[in-house]
Amino acid sequence: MNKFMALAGAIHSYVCDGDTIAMEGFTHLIPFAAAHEIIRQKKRNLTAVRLTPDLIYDQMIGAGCIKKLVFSWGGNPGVGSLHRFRDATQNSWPVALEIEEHTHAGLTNRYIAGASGLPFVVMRGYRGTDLMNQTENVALIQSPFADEALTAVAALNPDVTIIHAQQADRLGNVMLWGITGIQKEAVFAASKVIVTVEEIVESFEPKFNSVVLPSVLINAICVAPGGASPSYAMDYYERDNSQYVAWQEVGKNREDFEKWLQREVFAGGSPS
Amino acid sequence: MNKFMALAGAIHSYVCDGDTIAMEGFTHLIPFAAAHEIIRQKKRNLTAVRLTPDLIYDQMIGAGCIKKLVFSWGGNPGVGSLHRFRDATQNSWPVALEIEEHTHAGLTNRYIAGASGLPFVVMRGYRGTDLMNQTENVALIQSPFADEALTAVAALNPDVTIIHAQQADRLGNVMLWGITGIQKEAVFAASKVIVTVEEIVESFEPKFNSVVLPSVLINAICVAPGGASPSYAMDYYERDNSQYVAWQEVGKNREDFEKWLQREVFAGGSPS
Amino acid sequence: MSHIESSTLTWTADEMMTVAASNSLKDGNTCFVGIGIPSTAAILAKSTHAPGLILIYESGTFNTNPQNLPLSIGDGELATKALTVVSLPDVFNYWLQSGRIDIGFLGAAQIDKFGNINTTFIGNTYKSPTVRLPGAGGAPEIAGSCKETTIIVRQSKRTFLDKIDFITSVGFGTGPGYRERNDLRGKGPMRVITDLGILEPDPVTCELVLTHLHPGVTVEQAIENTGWKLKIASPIKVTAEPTSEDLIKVRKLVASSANS
Amino acid sequence: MSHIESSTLTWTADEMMTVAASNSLKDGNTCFVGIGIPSTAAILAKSTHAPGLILIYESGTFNTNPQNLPLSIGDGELATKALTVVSLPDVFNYWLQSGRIDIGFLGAAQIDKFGNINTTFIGNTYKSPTVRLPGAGGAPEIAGSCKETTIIVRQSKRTFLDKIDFITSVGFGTGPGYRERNDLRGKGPMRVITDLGILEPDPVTCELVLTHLHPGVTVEQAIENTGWKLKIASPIKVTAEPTSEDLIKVRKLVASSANS
Repeated sequence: MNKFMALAGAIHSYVCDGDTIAMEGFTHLIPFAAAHEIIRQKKRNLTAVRLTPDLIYDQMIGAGCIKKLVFSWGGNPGVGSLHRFRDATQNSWPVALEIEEHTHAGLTNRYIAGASGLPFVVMRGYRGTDLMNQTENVALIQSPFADEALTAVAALNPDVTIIHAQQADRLGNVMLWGITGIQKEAVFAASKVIVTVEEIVESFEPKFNSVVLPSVLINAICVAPGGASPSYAMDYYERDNSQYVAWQEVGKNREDFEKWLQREVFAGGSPS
Repeated sequence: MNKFMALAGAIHSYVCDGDTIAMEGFTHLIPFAAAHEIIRQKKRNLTAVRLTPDLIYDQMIGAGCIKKLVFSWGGNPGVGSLHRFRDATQNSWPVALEIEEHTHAGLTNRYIAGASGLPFVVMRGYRGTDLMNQTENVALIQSPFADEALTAVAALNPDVTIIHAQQADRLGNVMLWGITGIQKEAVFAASKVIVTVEEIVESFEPKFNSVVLPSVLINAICVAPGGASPSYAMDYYERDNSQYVAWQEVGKNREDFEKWLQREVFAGGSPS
Repeated sequence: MSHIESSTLTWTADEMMTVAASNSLKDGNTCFVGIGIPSTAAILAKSTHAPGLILIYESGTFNTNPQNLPLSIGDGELATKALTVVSLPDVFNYWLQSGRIDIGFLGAAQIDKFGNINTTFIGNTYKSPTVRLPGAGGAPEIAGSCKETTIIVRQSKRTFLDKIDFITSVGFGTGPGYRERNDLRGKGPMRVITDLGILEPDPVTCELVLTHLHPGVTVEQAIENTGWKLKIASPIKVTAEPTSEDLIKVRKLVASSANS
Repeated sequence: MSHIESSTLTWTADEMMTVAASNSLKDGNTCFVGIGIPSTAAILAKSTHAPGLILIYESGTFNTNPQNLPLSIGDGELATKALTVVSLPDVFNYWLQSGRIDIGFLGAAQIDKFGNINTTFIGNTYKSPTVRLPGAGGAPEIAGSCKETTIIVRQSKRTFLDKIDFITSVGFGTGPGYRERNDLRGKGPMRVITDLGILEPDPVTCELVLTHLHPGVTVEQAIENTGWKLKIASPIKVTAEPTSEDLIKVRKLVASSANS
């Protein structure tokens, strides 16, 4: 079966209203192009998982796609606040936003459990904080070997994981490199996987810190050059910090955001 | 502090009688040169951990260095038996050998727990087999989230981990590539780390499937060209399968083994 | 590998087992491969009816395509011919434990009628064995987590026992429900390929039943070489003969092994 | 970053905090760095008294050596200037949880006298906050697992509270024994660097005590800007003034940030 398809077709085929989706990429390779297609297709009631909601989920929250956010740090990195996220949590605009809050280490381990086919894994964390009382997915567990307790975190298994990578080969294998964050685990944890890529290559070249994802893990591959902008794709383009700074103003009030949404997303503009 | 030293000095400084040591390298990059130095220095009462004892531990067992073996598969890969291992378990020659047997997945997860600073991790495995009754380091654990049980395996934290890598840079960072097995976890799990390398390079080049180990993890780096023979070092030399086949005869009886030991190890011969 | 010649066959028992194992592999399967007959069978299948077969070895070599028969699971060619090489944590946790491997091959020193396997020791007690065997390796989790397994073992009263000395890897344990009770999520051994024929588990009792005889082998031979009261399927099928293409390729592969 | 000018200082409060943070870093330390003042301080230390300082960012960039001040923890330069980049499982499980990081930096929206930190929300209830803050990120495990932490926060009655609205990251909890009871293996916050001075925990009670005043700052100013009855060390020390070398480097770095 041919996994190469247009992004619109991939989102249409594999993302359903009400799905739990994970769109990962830790400051690098954030799949903005896919997010904008989800907004254009008006997907609704999504449970959206991401360590750092970043601009990508702030935009999807403002567009009304997300019912529940599972996250660990909801700021505009190095700049300030995510105003659409705040408006939704504080004022339920455009819709009420349910949140489930974790730590980076906690979500990381929840993805590891999902990737490993386990219902949970153990870690050290959450204990002594007020975070522990705000989620059903973290619990103490006693060691069977000694009189001590660890923290168990429940597996995350998204219906769909979407990532952006630098390259795919013609057989549908994918390679990403540089900061690869939690993408490998998010892919292994998912039922369905969509990957947008900068380009298709004849063969992969060795890179430092590279991850090769075999095609058997992937349902759809969509060529989307610039698909990670305004985040970046190492060796392709740099992070557009000015857009992150500008987002403070764009996202601050509803009218400016709506204008941005019409102009940059619905008018089919390039990812902004 | 200068981490570059001669192999003899590194073994003398960091390996003590009675230590728990892990010498990893899964069919590739097996640290034979270091093992032969341990034999020459007549280290005793070691608890030796390795997924596949292979020829390296068969030689150390026959030489009387090992009191207890923690392992998961004790054969001569693709060839047959490890006769020194069998002679020690069946006839206590040259000394009684205590064994603790696991599965590859079980030992892998025990190293992961050690590397993660956890007393144990959870997995699926051992249940329904007779292996579970033969070790204190595997136990059932109930999920705090649902009525189900998983298998908990206790952490492995060697006093010393010894691996062989292709390259070190002048700052004492190490890079290995190809089949890297469980080396990264074995290094993170250990109190002290010795690395033998094929060569020292000015800077690392990108390689597929590479692991870079920062110098902060490493106590001693010893240049030992050919130090993984008769296993292999990808891009340096091939596996000498003929020596694995020949080992069937060399290891079969005590006299031939003793002759081999004198000739190839104590006479200071190259790793055989 | 030693070759047992049989006057009634124009191929060896190893060759028959290899071809039968190869025929059990489907194109597109992800296959956890061991050394010896499983490697030969998987490489044969990939070069004939299953070009899309994905081979993964314990060493982490993923989707590898060796042209020679490897002596060890870590032979250099397995790494150089692989799409990627992954760490052991990835092999055992992300690929195997997660249920992503379709089929795995297992061998046995002893096997019982429920397909339970002993590769640990022969004798009365674990602490002082008559013969110490290599042990578990990856087999217990392959037996547990692969969607299904194929066991390849020569049939004899020394190997096919009513009670084995140690359960290293679980087939169906004591029968129906045992796998579920012990969190073994794969289907278990769907076939046991021997030098005499093929045994398959009864869907109700889970007991291994002789369903195929290799050409020229009799039911009596199978019964004589089984340590329990062997059940025979009726009608019993005869295994397809190896094609000459298969035999040529198998012999070329075996000749290519450093161990041949 | 906004700059508060003070007529009595020839440097800004941010600059004073940056230099004080830099001076708390030792050569050879492994340092978990965040964005803003921690990055400036760590880069400054590496370029002055601690050339062997190892910087690791949450993004997995290990032993990186940026020449410009990053806007985000994932800026390209952090990856290109790193010895290696590791996955998040490696960052949080193998490096941080295992206790291999010597020192971590933390910020705070609210802090109490035991160095507990709130970065989650301001208001009465978690479900309907007055102000929703970014949340936990890596802070709770940094606070728990780094061998020690340094908190950098401006001092005011809005921030230094007797009771904070939510405990996102633990300092000393309710006092002695709390960290041990909750499996927090690091020593906790060994210093809180503010725009007015430095607070350090009392070794017996764990309560934060004002031990240093920055040049030109009075005890009264510190007390006025603290929401609990602030304990003062006697004798109280005065923080060393930033050197002109420090100030030149800090200003160059801040000017290099896309966010300046």
